[in-house]
Amino acid sequence: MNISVLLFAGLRERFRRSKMDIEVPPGATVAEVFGFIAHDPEEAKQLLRCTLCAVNQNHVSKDVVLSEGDELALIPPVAGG
Amino acid sequence: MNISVLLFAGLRERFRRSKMDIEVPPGATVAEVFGFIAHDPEEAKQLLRCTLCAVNQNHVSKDVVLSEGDELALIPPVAGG
Amino acid sequence: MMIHIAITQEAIDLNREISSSFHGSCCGAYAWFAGVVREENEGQSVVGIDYECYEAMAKKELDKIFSEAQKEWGIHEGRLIHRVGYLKKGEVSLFVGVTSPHRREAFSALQYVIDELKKRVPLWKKEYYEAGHQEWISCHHGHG
Amino acid sequence: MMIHIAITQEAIDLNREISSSFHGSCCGAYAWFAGVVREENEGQSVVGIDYECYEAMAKKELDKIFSEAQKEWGIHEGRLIHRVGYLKKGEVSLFVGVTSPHRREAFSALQYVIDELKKRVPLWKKEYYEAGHQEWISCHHGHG
Repeated sequence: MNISVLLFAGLRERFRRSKMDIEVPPGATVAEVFGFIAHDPEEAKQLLRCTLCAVNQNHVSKDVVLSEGDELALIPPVAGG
Repeated sequence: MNISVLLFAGLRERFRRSKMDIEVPPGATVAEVFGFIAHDPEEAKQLLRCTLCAVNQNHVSKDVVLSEGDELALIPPVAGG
Repeated sequence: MMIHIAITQEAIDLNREISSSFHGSCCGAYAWFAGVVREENEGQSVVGIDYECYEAMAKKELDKIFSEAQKEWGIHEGRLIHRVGYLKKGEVSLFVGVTSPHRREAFSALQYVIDELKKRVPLWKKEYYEAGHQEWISCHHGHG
Repeated sequence: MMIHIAITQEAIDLNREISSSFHGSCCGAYAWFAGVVREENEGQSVVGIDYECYEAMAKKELDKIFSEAQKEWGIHEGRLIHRVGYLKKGEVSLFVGVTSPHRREAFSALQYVIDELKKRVPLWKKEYYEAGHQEWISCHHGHG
């Protein structure tokens, strides 16, 4: 199934894009997406640790199962104001 | 000796003036002034209880001795803002 | 520290006060407060408030209060203007502005200045009610 | 409760924000805050900050934050505008205004909104230093 991954700030710079449209197996969880986008397992682990996630603009835990067409936002530590 | 007494808010209304120039005996204290301006001893006591005092724009305790030409302000409970 | 204190009979112009208090990139935090004559106080309809002030002493006391705030929180600038005379409901009676590098200090100082003003500064207010009567208010019934 | 939330690329006009947030005699207390790009952060000279935002989610989250503040302190009106894009030092990044019958509630709500914004709202900033380098800031190094 197809999902969109939104990237911001340092993550956007690291991956040199603000959005990735990727295909993942049906039943994939948020956590599993990190394995698909990271360059290696070490990076996937590090990203998992310090990134919050939102699906369709709602915060979710990383064991949530994704659905076709979901918009997954990877949210590095915030700092508005 | 001569002193000025400044009256504000409810006190100004009660005495129908904002300033009294009065003569008091040399060595008079702030507390004693209440006896001179009140209509009766009961009023003097009540005023003493709920009024703060400043001499020449500095807060003072009521046993302070006054000097010729002092400006004594009687300050009812404040409420700015 | 720059301190601007004024007691005025004239209407307080919020835009002018904000513009005057805003400048410089030394400070990350600007906190402002305006107190307004409310149409209601403790269940009574208010039409206006008469403010009275012992001006010379009020200014001295406000100066002290800002110095205390500066010592405690290191604010860069403080501005306070209090209107006196008769104000209709909806009019601004008080404007306070505080500037500081970080927001926590600005908020603490701003609240301190207003709290102390209500406790220590020789300012009085008499409320006029729609029902026709009037009443001197002490700070324990404060509206702001 | 009226809530106005905006994310904008354009310069924040303080006078316009103040004027828009001021009205009515239902409220005795108006509290405002502006956050400004400081010329210095943790010992480094800052020339500017680039703000980035996940706008749709930021607005949702800010809406929730104001609702929480309303529930807790009964504020009458809330207004927040956050600028995004590149801001030079001295420019306003954030304006927040809160209106309530009494000042304590206004101050508590105002501080809550800003604290929560810094913790929960998907906004990021990258500081540009005079020395030439840049750095993404997380809220633990927050400047406001």
